[in-house]
Amino acid sequence: MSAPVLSIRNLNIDYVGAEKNFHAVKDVSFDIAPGEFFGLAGESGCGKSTIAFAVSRLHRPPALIRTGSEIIVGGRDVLDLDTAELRSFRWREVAMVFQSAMNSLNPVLTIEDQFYDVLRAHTKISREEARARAAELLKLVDISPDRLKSYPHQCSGGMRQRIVIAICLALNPKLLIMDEPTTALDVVVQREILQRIDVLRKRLGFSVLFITHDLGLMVQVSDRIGIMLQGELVEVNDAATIYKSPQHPYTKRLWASMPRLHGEQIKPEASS
Amino acid sequence: MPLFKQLLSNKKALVGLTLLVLIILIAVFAPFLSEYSPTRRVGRPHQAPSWDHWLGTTRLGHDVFTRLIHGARVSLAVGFGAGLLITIVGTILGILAGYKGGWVDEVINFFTNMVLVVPNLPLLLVLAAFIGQASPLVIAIILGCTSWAWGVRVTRAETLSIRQRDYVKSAEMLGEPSWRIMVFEIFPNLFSIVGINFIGSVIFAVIAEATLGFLGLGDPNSVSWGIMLFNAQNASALSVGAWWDLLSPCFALALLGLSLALLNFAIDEVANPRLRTGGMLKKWTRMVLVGEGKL
Amino acid sequence: QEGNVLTLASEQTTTFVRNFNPFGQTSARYTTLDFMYEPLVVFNRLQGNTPHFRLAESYELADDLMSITFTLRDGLKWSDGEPLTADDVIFTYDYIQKFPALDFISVSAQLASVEKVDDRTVKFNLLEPNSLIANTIVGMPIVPEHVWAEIEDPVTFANENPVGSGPMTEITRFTPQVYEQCRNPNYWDAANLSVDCLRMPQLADNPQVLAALADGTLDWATSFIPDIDNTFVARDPEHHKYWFTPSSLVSIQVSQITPDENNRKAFTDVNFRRAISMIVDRQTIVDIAGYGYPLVNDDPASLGELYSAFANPEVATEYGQYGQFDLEAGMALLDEAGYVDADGDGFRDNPDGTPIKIDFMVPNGWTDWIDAVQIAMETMVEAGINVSMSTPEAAVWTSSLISGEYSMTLNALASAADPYFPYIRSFNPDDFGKSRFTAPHWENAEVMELLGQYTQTKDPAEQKAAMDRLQMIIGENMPIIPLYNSPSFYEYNTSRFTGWADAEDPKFSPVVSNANPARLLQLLDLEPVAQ
Amino acid sequence: MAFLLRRLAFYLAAFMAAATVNFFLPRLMPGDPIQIMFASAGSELSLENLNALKLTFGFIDAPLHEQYFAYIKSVFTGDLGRSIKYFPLPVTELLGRALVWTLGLVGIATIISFTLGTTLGVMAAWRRGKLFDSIVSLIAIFSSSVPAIVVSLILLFVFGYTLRWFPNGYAANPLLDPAWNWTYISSVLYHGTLPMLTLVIVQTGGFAVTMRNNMINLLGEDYIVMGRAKGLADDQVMLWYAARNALLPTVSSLAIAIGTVLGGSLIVEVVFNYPGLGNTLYQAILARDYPVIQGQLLIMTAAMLVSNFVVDLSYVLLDPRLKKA
Amino acid sequence: MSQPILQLDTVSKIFGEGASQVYAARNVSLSLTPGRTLALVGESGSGKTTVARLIMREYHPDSGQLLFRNEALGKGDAKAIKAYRSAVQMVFQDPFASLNPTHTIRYHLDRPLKLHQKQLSGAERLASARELLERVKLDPDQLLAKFPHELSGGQRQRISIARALAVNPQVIVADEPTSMLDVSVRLGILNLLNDMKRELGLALLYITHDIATARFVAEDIMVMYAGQVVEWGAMESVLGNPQHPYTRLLLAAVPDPDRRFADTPPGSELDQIETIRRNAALPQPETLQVGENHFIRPMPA
Ligand SMILES: Nc1ncnc2c1ncn2[C@@H]1O[C@H](COP(=O)(O)OP(=O)(O)OP(=O)(O)O)[C@@H](O)[C@H]1O
Ligand SMILES: Nc1ncnc2c1ncn2[C@@H]1O[C@H](COP(=O)(O)OP(=O)(O)OP(=O)(O)O)[C@@H](O)[C@H]1O
Ligand SMILES: [Mg+2]
Ligand SMILES: [Mg+2]
Repeated sequence: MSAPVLSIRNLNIDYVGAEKNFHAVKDVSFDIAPGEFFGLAGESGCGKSTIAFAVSRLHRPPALIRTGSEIIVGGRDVLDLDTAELRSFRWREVAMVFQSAMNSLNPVLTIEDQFYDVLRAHTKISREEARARAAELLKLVDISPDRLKSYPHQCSGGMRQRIVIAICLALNPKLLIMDEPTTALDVVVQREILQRIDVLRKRLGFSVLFITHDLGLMVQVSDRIGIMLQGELVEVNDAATIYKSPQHPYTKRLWASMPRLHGEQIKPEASS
Repeated sequence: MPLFKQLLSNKKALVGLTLLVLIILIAVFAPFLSEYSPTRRVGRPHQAPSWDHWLGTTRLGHDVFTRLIHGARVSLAVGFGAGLLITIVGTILGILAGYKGGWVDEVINFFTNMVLVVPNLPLLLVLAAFIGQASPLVIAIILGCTSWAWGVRVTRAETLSIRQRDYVKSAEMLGEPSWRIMVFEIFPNLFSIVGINFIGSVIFAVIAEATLGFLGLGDPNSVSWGIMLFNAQNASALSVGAWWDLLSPCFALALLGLSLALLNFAIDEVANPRLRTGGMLKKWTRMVLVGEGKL
Repeated sequence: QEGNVLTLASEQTTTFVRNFNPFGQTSARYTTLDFMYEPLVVFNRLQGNTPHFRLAESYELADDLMSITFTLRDGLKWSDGEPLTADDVIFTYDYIQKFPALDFISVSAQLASVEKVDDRTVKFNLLEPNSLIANTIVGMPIVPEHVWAEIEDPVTFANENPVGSGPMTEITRFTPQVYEQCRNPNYWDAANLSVDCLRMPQLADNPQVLAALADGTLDWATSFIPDIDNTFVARDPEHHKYWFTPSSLVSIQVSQITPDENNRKAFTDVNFRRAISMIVDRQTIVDIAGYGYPLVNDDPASLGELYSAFANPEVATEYGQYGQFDLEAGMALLDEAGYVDADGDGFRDNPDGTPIKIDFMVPNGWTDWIDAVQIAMETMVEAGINVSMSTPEAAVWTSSLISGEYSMTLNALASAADPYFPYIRSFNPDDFGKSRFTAPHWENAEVMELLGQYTQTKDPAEQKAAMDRLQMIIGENMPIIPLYNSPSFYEYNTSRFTGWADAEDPKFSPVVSNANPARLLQLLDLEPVAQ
Repeated sequence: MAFLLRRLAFYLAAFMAAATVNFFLPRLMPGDPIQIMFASAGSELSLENLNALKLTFGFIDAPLHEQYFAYIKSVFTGDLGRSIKYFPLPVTELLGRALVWTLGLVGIATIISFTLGTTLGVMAAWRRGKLFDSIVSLIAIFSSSVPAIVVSLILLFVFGYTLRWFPNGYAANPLLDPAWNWTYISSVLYHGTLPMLTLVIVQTGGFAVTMRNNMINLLGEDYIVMGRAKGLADDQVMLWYAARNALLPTVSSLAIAIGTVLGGSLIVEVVFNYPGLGNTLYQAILARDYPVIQGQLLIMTAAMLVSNFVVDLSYVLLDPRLKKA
Repeated sequence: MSQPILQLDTVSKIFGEGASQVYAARNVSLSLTPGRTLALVGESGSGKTTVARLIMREYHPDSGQLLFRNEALGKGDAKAIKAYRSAVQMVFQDPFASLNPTHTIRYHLDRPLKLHQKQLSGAERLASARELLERVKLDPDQLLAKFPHELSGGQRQRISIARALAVNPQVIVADEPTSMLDVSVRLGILNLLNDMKRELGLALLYITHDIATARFVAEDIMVMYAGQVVEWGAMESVLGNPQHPYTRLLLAAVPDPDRRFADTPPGSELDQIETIRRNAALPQPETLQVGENHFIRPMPA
């Protein structure tokens, strides 16, 4: 097996507070293999986004990645990169899809500009070449190149999310982080987008870090899954195991409280 | 109310509040803080500051310090009176327009926008001049009548958003009468907007009083900072070198303005947690410096 | 090569408008009268009203005082070279008859007709005998018929390129910030004129005039200057000079017809008025409110220093005490007359016990007056008089004074060549309800009769008798309570020009304001300093 | 487009209302304008003379509604009558002169303080919590709390009277003829420094705060984070992602600011004797020059309306969401 | 089966005018029966909330009518409206927005009691408030004096339910009451709703986009699409045998851990959605019964 695309070791992240610090991520370690679809699940506020942000070092104060943490991508520790290295590392190696499709595109720039600025920041590319490349990327996600002239508000939510994915693929990153990329979308659209990602990663070979609190969905798409609880990674296993034979009591409880659409319904326990 | 508690732990608010309370106390106890009367000659014209006259005397031989602390009463009274009036009118109209909607909103909104585009101070000036001998009360009333529009605009905008909140919906569905919804469901949630509007209006009114006074449109019988500025200007205080006569009310105005502005900023920070910087950023910087972590 | 230029400030404004219409009182540039339109005669108030003949070389008052004849100099020309003749004078008076709005000194009302005797002589026929009519007539500028006959609406006519008769008629430069007015090429008295141009920089207020004076820019100015020895003179004691001459009378006035019945009882009582007069501290008012510039007026007959040539010494011996500040005596007089605190509120009441409550009215924004009133009120309150100040707008104040519906006020009366004018302006019942000068609404038949006599005789002895008697009546009744004569301000700089009138050589009033025609005499006396 | 049309209709209505108020204002006030005017001029006139003058100035005793329509008509034909104090100068010309100065003063001061304020605000938000931010906040608090009158008097005292570095009056050396040469322009700049400085001091803080707060509110937005995640340079994210979006609400605050600036410039012009609109209004009020007062209020309102409209326009230009596809 | 207590009869609601006209609800009919839960499912923007608001009389229908106990409710009848208010209550989606942050929990429970049970004294109201809190499994001693921000999301949602119950309602409309809650507390709320329905004989309208939870609480289901009800009937019948293409698509897309993603090329669903969207605007054919208590409104050909 080749070296992992992403290897997180003893990651500790605090949110510094005036009186007390909030320890949001506690000693988390996990690996993502090349081409792997890795799911990170857990309830709201358990620290999933905090990890995702740390990988691209997108945090702003008062977040603080504690000394001793390691985030290794492509053999080097992301936490050691200086500003220039960091800039070229971002997006080229790790691209990211954010939670809200509505808001992850800059409302005052055209779609083309938003392709262009990332291409120009990382490559020597002319405006025409960039346009051609953008059109090509849009085709990957089934969007007509006409859309390049549009502003984000002129596209529907699902379309915007697919545009973001296309922008993510612009530099052929090794890892795509998706932080709840579909919560704002309908189930039908959500499924469509995830299937597309699945197809693309198989074709282009990138890995995916997929963050959601929808366990059912996660089991459907992920190869391996990590379950988080209050900043700690309590269980990591392959998807089938997590579903069929969860180890951690918390994981078990999650399954127990998930109503089923088909087959036998879970027991309505006495409400507590 | 948690907002109050937060306000008291805000450094800006504390400094502002302390200053303001100090000014208010000085104004309230003015008669006990100076042996002189603000309207009697107690010295020669334009005496420089001395032990007898801490801030010197005016052209007429009045004690500047005495006039300053007595003037604080008028300036504060006009400021807070007009501020209150502006806020009350602005809040009531704003909530009405925002909550009632329909033609009520149309009418209020139209007038608000109208008043907003008429330049305020020039209008004030003209009104004060036409009415003549604008006593502090008159000034406060004119200010109240002409300056509510900004308050209406922000209150209305905020009300429009609060109206959509589910707790307002649920109060409606419980059959609460609409006045109760406006007073008990919406109004308490406008605390910061109303507070900012109030303090902003007080600043505005204090400044407007001083300005009208300075331009000679105030009542010379009254002792206020604006009238002090006017008298000093008339006595050519600057050209004859009696800087204390003119600069004393200037600094008093600046200090009062500063205390109120600090409060306003503090309310803004408390109401909008994103604006708060607080101590944690300093702590964070320290932690980074000692190598406890990085971004 | 611009010759010598005199920089002066007679007018305070934020912008200059090119308007040299001599009839426009509020809108014309202040250098229009006298400098552009020369008067027939200039009466020198500082020298017993001696006439300085200008366009006229003489005048003759008829024995019956029913007409006056002016004779123009020979060879007078307008600045465009046209001759200036009696026709122009006739034209001017016909003109103001036709356009009453032009008659800013209300002279038409006193004239029956104006007739041409010959090319240089004009006769004014009066409606009533008047020994002082010359003083009025010379206030009206004479305009060239050949220019003004064509003007359709002379009231709004701006007269941008004036054709005048005075020494300075040519506008060589005009911007909103400065204008220059130069020599009349056809001036009859050019031999006496050494100044080539006047330059008027725009100055908006006293502090700006002071700044310009202090840095030596201005040669001649009229402006109130605070603490003038320090702020102006000290900057260049050798050249920076000033001379303040007393002018209009400022007095306390009470209305004899004030609407409040109780106040009226007090105001109509001469003892009350006398007591008020004794209670106000004139000197302090002059020193503090007036920076020491005004001249105390303690003459019970209200004439004071200004008209000292006319003074009746008996007035001072008889009633002089009532013009002196003496708080004790004033209070004693009040006690004696029965004005004591009857209801125990700390204030004096009428002898019949009804309360007196005085509202001391002064126009808003007139700071020196407001200061004066505040100082006057200090001692009045100390004497137990219930008085407070109000400051309505000047317009409201004016109309209250006109109607007599006020209780107490300060009022000002412009100085004149002869005490007749202050008296007639103040006490003529015909003017009640028309003019603010009759604010006291005090009537006295004998006064009116004496005033009539005064103007209807040419005999100086008769006039003096009438004037003496008048002063006694006024002194006895004190219908107005004089405070001080406010000064005419006059600042000058001797570094570029000499020949200024001053206290040592009070040859005429040198004030450059447009209310002083003698400024023309001053201009003609100036000589450039050899550089 | 519909948006702009609606605004335009509103502005027209607002202008009409302002004109109406303007018409009634002096008529509701006590006193006879002509009499007041001459009372303040200190001149003595007979009643006949007064009445004759009244007629000349167009104070006719027509029924109110006729006067009103005549007034509205003259307003829309650009005829605001003639000044009484500066007779026979048409009000439009008098105000036109003053307008140039005020526009220059207020315009440049606003441009400077807007640029300065927004830049400071952007940088403070970007360096949030750092020393720079604290300093900007402090500056902003001072700037937004200290009245124009205080700032101008102190500047006048320090730089005009004490140090004598700057003149204490005028828009330019009055002895110079207006011309497009360096002598004149430098004189204008020299004279304009203190008034300009006052306006910049009192305005900058407000813009800085608005911008800073808008920025901070935006910094958490996904698209900003995405901009950083894309590996763009910090400056690019700050300007093209954050500032560009934060500017939108700031621009609308600019419109409201214009009114405050006009007020502030009034006091500044009076203190520094600057021949602008504010000073003209003040002088007109003192002289009870009704035609000028009325014209002035109208022009100021119109200036407000125009600047509001310009802001509306720029809003449409800046925000693609308002552009109708 | 008992009588329906509340019915919508071919109700439509239109927003906007002219070209931008939106049918937020088009000819929607439904009935709520005591002791039963009707689940209303559909994608975002399909008109679910609009239906809820029509029932809550926040909107007035543009056509059709609202029947309460078989009587049409007009606009003006104050007394009838008051009775209706105390009979129909709502639980909102966002537990953080549905309680006024400036009032205590006690105030939130006191107001409905005061408004709808005027006869109660202050002490009685306090007792009732405690009772309500116990009913939603919360500790009155701890909570009465607290402010909403001191509570967790689940606790807040329980308070909302208690407040709705305070007026003794017969119908409760719950608009996505659990979508903002964590998975682990979600079930508690759903159970609570089930209990209420059973114990108090409430008629429940449960609005959700999560069909799995719908199946958990409801006996009947209605599927909405673009303002229309496209398929409705008994829960098991509809889920087990979906007839309308949209229902099928929806069901297929619901995450299901039992089915891994197939390697189907993406895009086909979107095309189908497009077709369905286009057809939704066409004149609608009649209702079709496809089973016992199972109906669809078929797509026009
Ligand atoms: N700027 C901040 N300051 C202080 N605490 C923060 C900050 N941002 C996040 N937190 C806290 O850190 C914890 C983890 O947050 P994070 O956003 O990583 O959660 P998450 O798992 O992504 O939740 P969600 O599913 O709601 O997105 C939360 O409890 C949150 O309250
Ligand atoms: N007040 C309104 N004005 C105009 N359009 C509205 C209004 N309320 C709803 N709509 C429109 O009506 C349609 C249905 O909206 P509704 O809120 O009922 O959907 P929903 O199914 O509840 O969606 P969600 O699941 O997102 O809550 C939408 O297209 C919406 O844009
Ligand atoms: Mg998250
Ligand atoms: Mg909804």
